[in-house]
Amino acid sequence: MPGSKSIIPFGPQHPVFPEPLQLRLVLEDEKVVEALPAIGYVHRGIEKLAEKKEYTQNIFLVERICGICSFMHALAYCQGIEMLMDVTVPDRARYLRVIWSELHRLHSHLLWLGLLADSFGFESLFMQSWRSREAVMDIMEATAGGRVIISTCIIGGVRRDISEELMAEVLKTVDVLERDLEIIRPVVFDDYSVKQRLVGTGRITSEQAYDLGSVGPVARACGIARDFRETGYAAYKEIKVTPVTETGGDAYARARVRIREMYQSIDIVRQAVRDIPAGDIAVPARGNPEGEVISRVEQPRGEVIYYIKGDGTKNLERLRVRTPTFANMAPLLTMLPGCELANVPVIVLSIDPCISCTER
Amino acid sequence: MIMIDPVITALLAIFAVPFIGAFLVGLDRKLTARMQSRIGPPLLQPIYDVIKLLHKEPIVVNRVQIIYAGLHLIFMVLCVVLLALGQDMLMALFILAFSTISLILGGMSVRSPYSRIGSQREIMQMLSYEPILILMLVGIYLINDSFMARDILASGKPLLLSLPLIFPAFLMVMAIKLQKSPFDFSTSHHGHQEIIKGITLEYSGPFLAILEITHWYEIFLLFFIITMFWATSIPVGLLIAAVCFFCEILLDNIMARLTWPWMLRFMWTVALGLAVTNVLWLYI
Amino acid sequence: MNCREKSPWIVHFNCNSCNGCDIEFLACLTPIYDVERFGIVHVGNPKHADILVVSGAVNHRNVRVLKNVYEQMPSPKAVVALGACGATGGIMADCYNVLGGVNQVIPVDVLVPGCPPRPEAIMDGILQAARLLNVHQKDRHAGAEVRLTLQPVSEPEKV
Amino acid sequence: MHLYTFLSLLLIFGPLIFGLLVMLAPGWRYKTPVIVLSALTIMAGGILLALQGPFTLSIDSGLMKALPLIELLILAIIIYIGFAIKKMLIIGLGILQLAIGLISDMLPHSVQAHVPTLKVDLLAVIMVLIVSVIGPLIVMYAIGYMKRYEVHGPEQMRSTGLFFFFLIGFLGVMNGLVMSNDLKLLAIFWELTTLCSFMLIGHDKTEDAGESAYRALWINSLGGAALMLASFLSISASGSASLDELVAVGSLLPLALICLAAFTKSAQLPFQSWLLGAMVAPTPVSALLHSTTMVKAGVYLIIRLAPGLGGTRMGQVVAIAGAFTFALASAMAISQSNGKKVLAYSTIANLGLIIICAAIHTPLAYAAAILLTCFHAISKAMLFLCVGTIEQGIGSRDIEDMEGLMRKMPITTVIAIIGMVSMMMPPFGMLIGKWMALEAVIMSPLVLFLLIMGSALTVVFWSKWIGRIQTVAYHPVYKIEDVPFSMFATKGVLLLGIIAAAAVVVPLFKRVISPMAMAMFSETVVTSRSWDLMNSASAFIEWPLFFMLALVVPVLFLVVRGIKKSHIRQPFLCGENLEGAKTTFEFRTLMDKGESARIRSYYLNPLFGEAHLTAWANPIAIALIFIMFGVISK
Amino acid sequence: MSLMNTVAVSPDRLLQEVAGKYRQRYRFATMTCTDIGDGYDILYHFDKDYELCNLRLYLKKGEELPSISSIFFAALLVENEIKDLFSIPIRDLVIDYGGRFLLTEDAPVAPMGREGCSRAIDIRLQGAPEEEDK
Amino acid sequence: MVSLLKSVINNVLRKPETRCYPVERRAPFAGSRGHVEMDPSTCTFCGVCARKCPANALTVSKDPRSWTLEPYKCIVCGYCADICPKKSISMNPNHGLPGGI
Ligand code: SF4
Ligand code: SF4
Ligand code: SF4
Ligand code: SF4
Ligand code: SF4
Ligand code: SF4
Ligand code: SF4
Ligand code: SF4
Repeated sequence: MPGSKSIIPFGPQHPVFPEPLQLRLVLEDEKVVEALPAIGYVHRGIEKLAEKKEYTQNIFLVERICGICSFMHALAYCQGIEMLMDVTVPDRARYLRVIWSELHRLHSHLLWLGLLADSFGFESLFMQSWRSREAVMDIMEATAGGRVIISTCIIGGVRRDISEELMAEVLKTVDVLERDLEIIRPVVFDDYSVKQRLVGTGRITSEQAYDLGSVGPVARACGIARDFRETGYAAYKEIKVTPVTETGGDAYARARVRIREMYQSIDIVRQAVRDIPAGDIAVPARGNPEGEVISRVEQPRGEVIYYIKGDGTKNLERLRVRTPTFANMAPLLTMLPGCELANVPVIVLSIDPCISCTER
Repeated sequence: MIMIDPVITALLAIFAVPFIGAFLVGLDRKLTARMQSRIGPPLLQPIYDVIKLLHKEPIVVNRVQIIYAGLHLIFMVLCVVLLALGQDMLMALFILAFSTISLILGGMSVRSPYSRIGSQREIMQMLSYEPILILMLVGIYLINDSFMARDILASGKPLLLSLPLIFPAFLMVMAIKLQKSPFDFSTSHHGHQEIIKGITLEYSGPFLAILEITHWYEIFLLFFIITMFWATSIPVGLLIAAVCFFCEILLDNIMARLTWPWMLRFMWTVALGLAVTNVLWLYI
Repeated sequence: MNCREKSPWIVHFNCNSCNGCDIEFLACLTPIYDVERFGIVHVGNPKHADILVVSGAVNHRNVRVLKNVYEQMPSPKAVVALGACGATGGIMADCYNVLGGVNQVIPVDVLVPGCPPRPEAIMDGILQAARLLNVHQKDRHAGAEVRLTLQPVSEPEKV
Repeated sequence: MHLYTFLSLLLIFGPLIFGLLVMLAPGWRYKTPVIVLSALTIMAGGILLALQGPFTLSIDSGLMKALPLIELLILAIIIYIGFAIKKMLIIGLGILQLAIGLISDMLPHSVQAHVPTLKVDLLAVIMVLIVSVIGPLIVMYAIGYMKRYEVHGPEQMRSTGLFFFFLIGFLGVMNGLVMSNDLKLLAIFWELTTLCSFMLIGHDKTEDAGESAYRALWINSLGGAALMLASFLSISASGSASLDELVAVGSLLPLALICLAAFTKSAQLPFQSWLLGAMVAPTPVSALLHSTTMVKAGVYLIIRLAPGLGGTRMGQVVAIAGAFTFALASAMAISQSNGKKVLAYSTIANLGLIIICAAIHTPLAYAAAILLTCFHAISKAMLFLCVGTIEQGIGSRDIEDMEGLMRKMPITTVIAIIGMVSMMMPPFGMLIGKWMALEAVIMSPLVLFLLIMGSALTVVFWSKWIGRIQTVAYHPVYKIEDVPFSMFATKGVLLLGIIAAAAVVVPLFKRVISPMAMAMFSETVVTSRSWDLMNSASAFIEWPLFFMLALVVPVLFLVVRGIKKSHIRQPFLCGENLEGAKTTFEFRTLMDKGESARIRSYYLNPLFGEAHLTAWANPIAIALIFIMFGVISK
Repeated sequence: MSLMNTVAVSPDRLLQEVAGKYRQRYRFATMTCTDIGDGYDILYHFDKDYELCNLRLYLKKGEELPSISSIFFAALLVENEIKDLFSIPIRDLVIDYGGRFLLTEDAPVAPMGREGCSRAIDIRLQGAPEEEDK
Repeated sequence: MVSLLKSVINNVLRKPETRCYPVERRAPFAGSRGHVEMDPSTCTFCGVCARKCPANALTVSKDPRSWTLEPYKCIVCGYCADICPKKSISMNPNHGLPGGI
């Protein structure tokens, strides 16, 4: 019978979603019985554009697949091209890449926490985490010249070095951050109201998470110890990373994973700053890429997969990006049915979605 | 207040109260900002906002919603005037409820999903606080033998001493009415949420201004009721009200918004439990 | 007293942005920048807003959303386009699904350069738009709606 | 013959005769004028009687001798019905009543010359007014309704003549019921109402209707048996069959039995199921049962007996039972999407409220009970008539289907909204009644608590419903409704009645109800506080303020007029409004398809679901009835 | 340089192979489709313990591709995407967006194909004063 | 339970963190990429920058000698500054100013 269920559009222009995405929700009272996404609001066609631009220009393009973990996009791309062209990156550059990667992870996780807090109306927590994030943004601008899209990674190394004094600043920043995290951590871990909203929300089993191909914190919150940094790209060869895992499989576990990862990132930055060798920051790369390769990098949201196919010209034949949110979309679709309307944004944000890279 | 000519009191209530309310709202925003380590808007920001809204294009989804916005305001003014005149509080509360019902109906009169969800949630909010308000009045009645506001002001002993449990319950009601965390379900006055601006979503321009002005009256009303808990000495009453107001803002800033089923459970157990216990104690 | 300038409420629409501009816009709300000092509130819905802040370029699917959001705002209203994408499409201008800057669809008042612009730049842009609200009072209050049509163009020129 | 003798005979037997005439009149051409004439006659009779004022009437004992025979006849019919529908329960109850009746007839009657058979006091006058003014309106409404019903309904429903006979006859029976002071007579009318309602509920002859009619019959027969037993006990104890005597003596067992009977008739928990089932009947029947007849008989009886209950512990239990019904029925109404069922639950709840007031029995409560009875009758009658019209207009009584009704049937919708508003908002009488009730019960905590919860719940379902039907789309095109004149006019009269009632509530209170209460309590010592309350309640200082409200509303309308077409914009659908959609609530979604956004009202089934609430509420209600009997022995 | 662990597979063997991967506890990572002129080079990437394993399928233009979304639910998104961007008919998708997943009705058709997009749309702004307002 | 209480109270007591932007401007970080500047005295109008600019924001022509930047197209990546053989292009650390149309 018509009218027996409620149907509403959730998005695309919706203030809890920073990015346009429509969920077509079917509700019973306020219980979601069906949720289907309609996307395409940020599809640009970057993969095609990348075939038209020179492979060196593409660095700036892939950084703009997503502004949040732009550096890691550039990193994955450059690593792929380097593999194709057999370039060995100098050690100092590898360490610098790690430092910027981890700073990106820190800013991304803080940003996510703020958005999550916003989704359950915790304005102060949003303010607190974004305020702490500014420290990262500042150090990013100081070291790289840009706040969000830093454009420091190039083929064969990095564009900029971090001086001794700035290294000290970096350490200072992570110290400040660690202190701030001590304010934030108990709020997420123990606060009654936050736990009320997160515990049990959007729960999936470890089995489901595995089968549906989830990556990053979504997988790790289900106890799947997968973190591509373990395989040792860049300087992760020297700086060992153990995946942070939780077993709850719900929004709370995902939040815990990310908070704990921030501590881990702080640690990695410290190690990298301590161990960074002196030397060149880039080697020149000559010629054009040829052949096909897959390059993978662990982004804040999980593992990104770059497939690069070059035909020996300046232009690539194919560039394909599988971003982490793309992989986490299927798990998200299984989390939504059965939840309360009020938890829809919480669940969506608990996977830390990035639509712009999902659609490219 | 009761001594003055009722007409003057009524006029005062109609014209001075919104400014007090606006000031409180401004203070609220300022304090909230400070709690988040921000500077925040100027104290008179609410007034700027409303003047701006009044000058905007009056767009609506349908004409009916305007009537409800008007009723919302008028009932609220009526309620404030009644209280200011020291009239029957039970009647005043009924009228307050109609003000809210007008808002609910206004939200439902447009076929906009978010506005409707907001209305339904507002109904749930009413359902959870209305019994407590009435129980509060019952408590007052049992003490003063009267529902008249003026009798409370005239009575010798502070209400707070006889209604120690109803007072916290009322503060919870106040948090709902002020749309503060952990409540704030129907309008999302603070921050964003799943239903955007809920019940007020489809009001814009001057009509949104009407709702905002009504909110000013409402804030004053709540302040007034708290003050009544220590009506024997107005300064003490005001101090208590100020402290409560501050605590509400503090609470808003240290808690996430929960969900309305939680609210219904909480209000019908904890708050109602407090109120009922207190009232029963008065019977004995 | 100029209340319009003192209380610009914002609705933000992310058109095609890479999130860079978005997060810098959101950063404006946070304690360090705190645009609420200027009475700016991020209301999140067009019916309450005075200024529409758009980040990113326009694509085929979000063009209609952008248009609807704009039309649902009460006059006077102003539009700020953030970043290279919002102004011209920036680096994305040649993508097949990108139609170009926001001003292809709705009248834009302020362009903020950068990719992404810094929060300070965004603040400059929004404040400038707030000042423009008074100017627009006459121009757009009259109900001269902007109507858009999509016209197929024969020659395929985009990548 | 005095005028009032004539009037009372007219009001009691007239309807039966008129009903017969209608039944015999062939075809609508003849039926319609007969119905209208008889309705107007009854109405005139009722008003004249009211103007005559209170009186008593003794019928000579010779005539009274015939009573047992009539009673026998009625019971025989019931038993026959029991055989006809093969229900042992009915037969059993019938035989039980028969037995009690026969035994009580054996008892030696003391001479009761001074006891009037019919006693028309102010209360009865008010009841007669309700029955014979609102009742005929419903009957007239039924003309239009049944004309359509015949056309659209299945074959077996076409016994319209019989239908009108019972419909009109019901009014006479009800008039008799409220006037009679003799317990035997009362019992006869009581059985007759049961019988009438059985026939009317079963009118459709569908399986559903049969089932519901049967349920109504057995539950009410149970009440009938209780009433018989009460009258037997009363007669055997005091030797008098007068209702006055029963109250004056105040022996509790008969009173309790009569309360039980009233509970069944007024569909209080746990007897609510028959009234809900009765919704299958054509809507005029529901309107009649709910507003003027049948269920009102129950509360009338309790109000009548109130002096006997007042101050007793049993009275408190009755009040609690009423309050329990009030709260629970209100809660159950929330989970209903069937409009008629919501109305039914609301009726049950309001009857509970009246019972509370009657059982508390303070002057204020008494006044509240009477006020509530009046206002409820008018508002409910009108609401049912509206739902009937809506049902015929849109083919559904589901509230969710009433979306956009404002466009399809604007006039009915507005009337219905006013009706619903009159159930809960000022300046209408229901609210004032409720307010007085609240003040009245303030000394009984449990009742008070249930009353508060119930009131809060009431608001929920009314506002949901109003919210649903009042929605107007963007640039609506209103249709002119096609509603028969009779259906339209009767609603109009009732609407005027509601507004008039609201306007005259103060004089009505001061002139009629207040004196009644005063007369009722003249012998008892009245504590000063109650009278203070009466004064404060009757003073209504707030009226000037409502006057102000009345001034402001036109201003609002002016504002509304000022809105130009260009100011009307589409609703917010997250920006995905479908361009050029005929309706404004369509949005684009998957695959660029359009779909209309819709939000059902919340029915909160997990919380207020009928089934599971009933599952624990009925046992509690039964327990309360046991307690009611239990406290007598203490 | 070419990809490691790559096995060629024919369209009719595809589902069997993929089901085999599922049994071996491989996870679906993604698919890559490249237009190589006369047909499509489609890669299925599976992952287990950081090791990728790829299936390479050559699909002639105009042929239909069976969906693997009934085996790996996660594949439905990328399959819908490929359906959009290359206009490859894919059968038996568990949720089929019918070519309107990323692209809308006015968008170019098969933009990732060799020929580029086959249709382009320009958008014009017309500031028309208030006229028919239905 | 209410873990943010302490920091919220602290915030009230301390000076707000806000930088009063238009009034109080922080000096940009050295080496920050604010906007593009070109020194016409050294430029040879070779056009390398225009060819390499990923956003096609530059147009250079030898005859007549012109060098044009579309500021609203420029993604401030600084690639042109890196690649210019004459080092005529530099990145000014101050951000570009918003403008109308
Ligand atoms: S997940 Fe994608 S869009 Fe999101 S931050 Fe990472 S790369 Fe960017
Ligand atoms: S809820 Fe009221 S007091 Fe609080 S910010 Fe909003 S308007 Fe102000
Ligand atoms: S005209 Fe402008 S300055 Fe004056 S009150 Fe209105 S908005 Fe404010
Ligand atoms: S202008 Fe730059 S930062 Fe902004 S959306 Fe476009 S690419 Fe992203
Ligand atoms: S300095 Fe300027 S911006 Fe800062 S608080 Fe004062 S007025 Fe506001
Ligand atoms: S590359 Fe340098 S020298 Fe050549 S045109 Fe550009 S700015 Fe001038
Ligand atoms: S900074 Fe980048 S985008 Fe801007 S002109 Fe230079 S190369 Fe082009
Ligand atoms: S501010 Fe703008 S115009 Fe000026 S040099 Fe920089 S980019 Fe060019």
